[in-house]
Amino acid sequence: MNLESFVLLSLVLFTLGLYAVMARRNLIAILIGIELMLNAASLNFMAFNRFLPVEDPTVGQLFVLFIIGLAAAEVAIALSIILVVYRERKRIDVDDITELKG
Amino acid sequence: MGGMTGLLMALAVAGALLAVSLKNVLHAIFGLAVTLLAVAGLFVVLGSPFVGTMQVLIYVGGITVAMVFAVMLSTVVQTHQAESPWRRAGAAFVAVGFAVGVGLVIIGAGLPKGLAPALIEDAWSVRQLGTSLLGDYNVVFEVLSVVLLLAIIGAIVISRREEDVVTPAPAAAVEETHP
Amino acid sequence: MGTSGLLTYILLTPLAAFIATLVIPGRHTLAIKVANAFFAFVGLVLSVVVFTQYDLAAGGYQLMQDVPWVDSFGIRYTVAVDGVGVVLVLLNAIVFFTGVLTMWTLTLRVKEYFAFMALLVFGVFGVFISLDVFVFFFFYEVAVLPMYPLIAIWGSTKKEYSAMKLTLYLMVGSALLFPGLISLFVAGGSGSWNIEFLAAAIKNQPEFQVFVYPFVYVGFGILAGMWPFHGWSPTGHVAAPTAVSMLHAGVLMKLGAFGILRIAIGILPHGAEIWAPLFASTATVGIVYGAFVAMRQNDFKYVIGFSSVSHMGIVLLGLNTLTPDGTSGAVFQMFAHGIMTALFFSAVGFIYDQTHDRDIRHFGGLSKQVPVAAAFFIVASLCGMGVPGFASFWAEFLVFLQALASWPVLGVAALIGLVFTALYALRVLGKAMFGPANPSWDHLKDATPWAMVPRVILIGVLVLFGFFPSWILDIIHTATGNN
Amino acid sequence: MSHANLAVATLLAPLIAFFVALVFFRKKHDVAAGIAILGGLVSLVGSVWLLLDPAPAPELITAPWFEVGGIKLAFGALLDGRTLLMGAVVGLITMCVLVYSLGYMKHDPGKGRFFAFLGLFEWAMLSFSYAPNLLQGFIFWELVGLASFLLIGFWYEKPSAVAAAKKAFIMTRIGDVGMFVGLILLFGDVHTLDILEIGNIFAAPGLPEGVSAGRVELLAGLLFLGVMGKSAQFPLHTWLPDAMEGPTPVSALLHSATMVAAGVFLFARFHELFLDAPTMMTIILAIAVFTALISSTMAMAANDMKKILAFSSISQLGFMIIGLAAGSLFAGLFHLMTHALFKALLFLTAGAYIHEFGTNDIVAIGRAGGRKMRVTTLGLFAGGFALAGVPIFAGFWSKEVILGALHGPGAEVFLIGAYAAAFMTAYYTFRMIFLIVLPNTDSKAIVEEPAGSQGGHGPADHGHAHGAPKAPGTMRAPILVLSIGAVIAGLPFFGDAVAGLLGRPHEAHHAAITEMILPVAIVLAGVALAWLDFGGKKAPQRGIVAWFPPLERALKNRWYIDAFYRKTIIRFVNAFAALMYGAETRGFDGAGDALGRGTMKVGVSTAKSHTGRLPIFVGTAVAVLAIVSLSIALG
Repeated sequence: MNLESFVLLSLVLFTLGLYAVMARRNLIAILIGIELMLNAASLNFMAFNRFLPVEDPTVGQLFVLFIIGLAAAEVAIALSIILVVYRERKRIDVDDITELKG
Repeated sequence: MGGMTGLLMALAVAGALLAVSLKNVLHAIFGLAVTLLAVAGLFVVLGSPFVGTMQVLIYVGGITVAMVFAVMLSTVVQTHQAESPWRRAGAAFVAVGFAVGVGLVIIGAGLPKGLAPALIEDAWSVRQLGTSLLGDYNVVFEVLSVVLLLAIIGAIVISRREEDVVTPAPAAAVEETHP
Repeated sequence: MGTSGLLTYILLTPLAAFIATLVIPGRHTLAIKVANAFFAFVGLVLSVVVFTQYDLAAGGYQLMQDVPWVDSFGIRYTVAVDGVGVVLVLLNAIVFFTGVLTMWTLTLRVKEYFAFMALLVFGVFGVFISLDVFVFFFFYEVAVLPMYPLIAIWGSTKKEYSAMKLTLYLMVGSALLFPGLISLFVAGGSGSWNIEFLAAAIKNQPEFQVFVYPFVYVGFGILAGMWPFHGWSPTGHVAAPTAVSMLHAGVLMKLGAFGILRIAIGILPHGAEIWAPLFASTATVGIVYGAFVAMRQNDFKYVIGFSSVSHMGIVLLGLNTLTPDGTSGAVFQMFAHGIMTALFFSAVGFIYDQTHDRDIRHFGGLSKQVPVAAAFFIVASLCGMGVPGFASFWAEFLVFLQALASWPVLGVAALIGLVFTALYALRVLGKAMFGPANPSWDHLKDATPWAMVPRVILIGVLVLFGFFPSWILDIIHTATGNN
Repeated sequence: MSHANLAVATLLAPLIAFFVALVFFRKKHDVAAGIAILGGLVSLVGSVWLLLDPAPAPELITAPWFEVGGIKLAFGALLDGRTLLMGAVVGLITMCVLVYSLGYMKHDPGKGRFFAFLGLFEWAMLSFSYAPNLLQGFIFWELVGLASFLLIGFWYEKPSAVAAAKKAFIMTRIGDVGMFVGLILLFGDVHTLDILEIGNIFAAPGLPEGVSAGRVELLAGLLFLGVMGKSAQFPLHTWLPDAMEGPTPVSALLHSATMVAAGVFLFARFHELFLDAPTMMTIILAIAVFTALISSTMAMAANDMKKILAFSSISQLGFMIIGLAAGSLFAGLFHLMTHALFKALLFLTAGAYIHEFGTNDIVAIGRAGGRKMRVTTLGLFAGGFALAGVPIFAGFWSKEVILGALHGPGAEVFLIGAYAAAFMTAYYTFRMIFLIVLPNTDSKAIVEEPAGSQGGHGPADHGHAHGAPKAPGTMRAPILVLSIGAVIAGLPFFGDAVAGLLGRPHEAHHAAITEMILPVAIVLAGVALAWLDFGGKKAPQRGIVAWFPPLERALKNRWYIDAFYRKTIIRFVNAFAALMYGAETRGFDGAGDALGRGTMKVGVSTAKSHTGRLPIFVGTAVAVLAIVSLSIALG
């Protein structure tokens, strides 16, 4: 149990999340990728909090708590957006949503 | 302890692999759930059972369930969407490139070895966490609650069906119904 | 009577007008206009008080107020006026008041219009009284920004284009200016933005002065209609509604010249010396060039627009002589040109409001159809030609007096430009005010006594200082170092 | 009354009259006229009183005005011989014209404005004449130009009048620029603007300290530019004939008697300076002789009475400058005075004819019975004889002094030119007189201008359909007054008085009878030729010029000088303006627009790469991160 292994795990999870965001077409699958990345970040916070001589060890934990809270908010919004997209197009394919093109 | 940690790590990676690779989104969500649980376990291992609990409660209990509901609402048919191999290859290439790059940077920077020396167990207590949360970081906490509130309201506003708006039938069509 | 807060009160009058305009519901247009006129009048009275209270014997900066604002960056709300500031504050107050009266007949989105206008005036007042470079720049931007909506909404003739052009040009100016001002702050030791402090601190850095001077000069110069960056100004004049044209040409362009005087030359005298030959030359080119281009224009406002380029060239030439007399002349010209252009636009606006036409070829014999309104225009033209008896004569006289001493060739070229000034001015008069009347405008109504009020005020000021230039020159001299 | 009070009253009365009449009584014509006449009367009394009661030494009556550019300026009056003479001339002529205008402008819709402008002019002219310093002089010099602009363009609905007003303003302004530069250089050299002081500085023997001979020549040349513009000397003379578009009283007052004499007066004012610049004086002399010659020739072919008088004004102004340039202050100013009297008189008579018959053409006036207007015709005789230089009449004496001043080594060429001009003056003057007084319906004379050429004005409605035509009393009185002046003003008694006033008694040289033979003979020859051509019963009334059609054409076209200016200078200015306009629209402004458009285009094309596809966004961002991190790690 050392810092390297946690950081490596975090990197792997983050990479997998990235891959999902880039590769998947289903919006919910993309959301899954985002969750993976968030977890990778949380893991990093916890690990550094544990392995570095920090003055106040609650900070890392609090950060994770906040990330969890924000993730909840983010998912709520994202899912409602997905529902609207589905209602409009009867699909939830990221390739359909190109309103931002120049 | 080492074995437990290793197992949890392996579980996390395996769950993540499933989550990103399975075609069926429902299955992918289950993969995600595995990862989340494993990460919760790792939190416990890292000395914070409270955060681990929260992870289980909110993530696994709340978020994944919400996702499942969303999938249900948008019909299962839509869960199967095949990506072209080129797309997957490209994404994998970029992601791996990123991982290698960042990994190399991390290695280059170097990480501290071993457990930090002066660990005061008391500082890790839930009590301390609560004091800190409602003391020093009170403002952040309040802001976060506002964010959550807004997110809820926003989600409702966005996903609400516009039922009040009734599209009036074309006048001509109305005319036709009368002989 | 405590006069220490007088400047702040003046600064607050347009702000009060702004707030009052926001508070009054939009449908009570008359109430909005009355409120604006009231506060503008209060500002005018206060400005006259400052003008008369200014202690000539003492000179220097007076009525100083100094309050910290952002202490960590050394930004302080420091306001005071010297002889130049007094004159320009008065100019702004006059133009604001007459501008409000000129727009009495406005009906389109009255509330928003007066709100923006008050905001603009607020910024201008702020610039004229600021002694802190940062606050100066802050007010400068406050004054510049309302121009966009004012032109784009209430303008005419390619208004969106003009508004965009104006904004872009002025932003380019600000983009040059901002790094220049920051570098002044840094070079001054990052302790204070105070103008006098900076001037003392940068005194012994000649290389730095030479390097940064063109940034600051051109940055302000764009707003002053400096050739060859004048393109925004005629187009902006043309598109803007009457009172905005008045403020725009009458006051806003003076901000640029004032910035050059106060900051560019004031803080960087050595840089000014090195660059003066170039900038005096561009100013002279501007004088002649503006006159020639004006000769070919057929739109009243374009003629005035290019005449402004020409007249602001005189201001810049005066500043670039770097002598007390030349500077005094330039400041006087700023004042005289401000009033004169306000009168010009006011007269044109009166005709345009009724005809919706500004092509001089479509008019003729307006002196017969609307004698009073035409008289206003003629007086403004005469003033523009520098006929004695009007304030601008003295201004031009002083500038040329010094220009001939400092830059003889440029001085003679600029003087010859005056012949062409007369040419374009007389061309407009001959085509539109005189000559056979165009019967389609026979129905035009002449100025009512009410409409005459703002114009008569402007003419009165021009003539007053035309006959008694010392009343204003003595004050300017205290700042420019004469006597 | 003290001189100070008198001077103040003289200077300010017309200003007050102008202001009150213009602002309050513009529409109440008779009140405005009354106020203007009252103002003129005060000025007349004041200026004449001052003239008749001169102080032994020049008096300076000033009030501090302000200090500008290191120059302490005082407003006021300098009372010495030159200003007193000029002031009285201005006061007298203005008064005559004011009274005359009562009749002439009786029915004009702009009568109130007209009288107000006359007040403005008188104020400016008097303040210029009495100016104690250069700056005041320059200010009112410009204001005189402004008044001239307003009065020439008085009938502003006539495009030709507007064009003439514009031309006059621009051409005099060209001269003014030179003069302004001269003033400033002069100030730089002698550090004073006080006219008396400057006079004293240059009057002292030798050149002033620190001023080189070349510098004085330059100063003189620059100042003379102003003279050239105002006094219509070649090549800036072309505005004056056009200025006849103004109402005739204006022509009488401004464009013959007083305003155009302002240039000559300026010359006289700085006579000491000019005397220090011998080379420039010779050039000036040449210009003046040339001007007198060409304008006299132009007058020989003109049929428009006002134009003839305008040409003669140019030529007589040339004579004054000849006198001054020949070194005699008295000669120039004496001729200025007599000329003012007889030329104003001639214009007033011309106005009376025009008012009566509605035409400017002398042939038409003659045929319509011009000689039946007895008082007017009497004035024509008095003025014409004086202009031609018939002995005893005013012009004879003053011209004689000028020609006398020209005697000297190297002056022969100029003298011959001056005699030629005098000969032609006699010829064209009597041509005019004969055509009006001795009309011959069988003659070959052609009426060139249609009736009513004084557009917008036309024949006035007369209250006397029966009996001989007759000008109103308000018009006849000034004609009578000036007629007396034209007859007697040149007599040696007056000449001596003027010379004494100017402090140059020795210049009033009384020529011996033998010396007068040549000038008299030349004048008589001119009269005789005119008699042969126009006067006699069998005279062809065509004139000698008509024998040479190309010459006549050239004269009618004023030697093509206007056409030359149109073809060269004006065309050049217009082309240059067009060039600048092109540079603005396509160059500077165009460049700005092009820059804007280019930016927009770049933006539009850049926006196309923005596909709006989320994976691509993320992929791009991550790829960049990857590249950056790799380059950090490996490099």
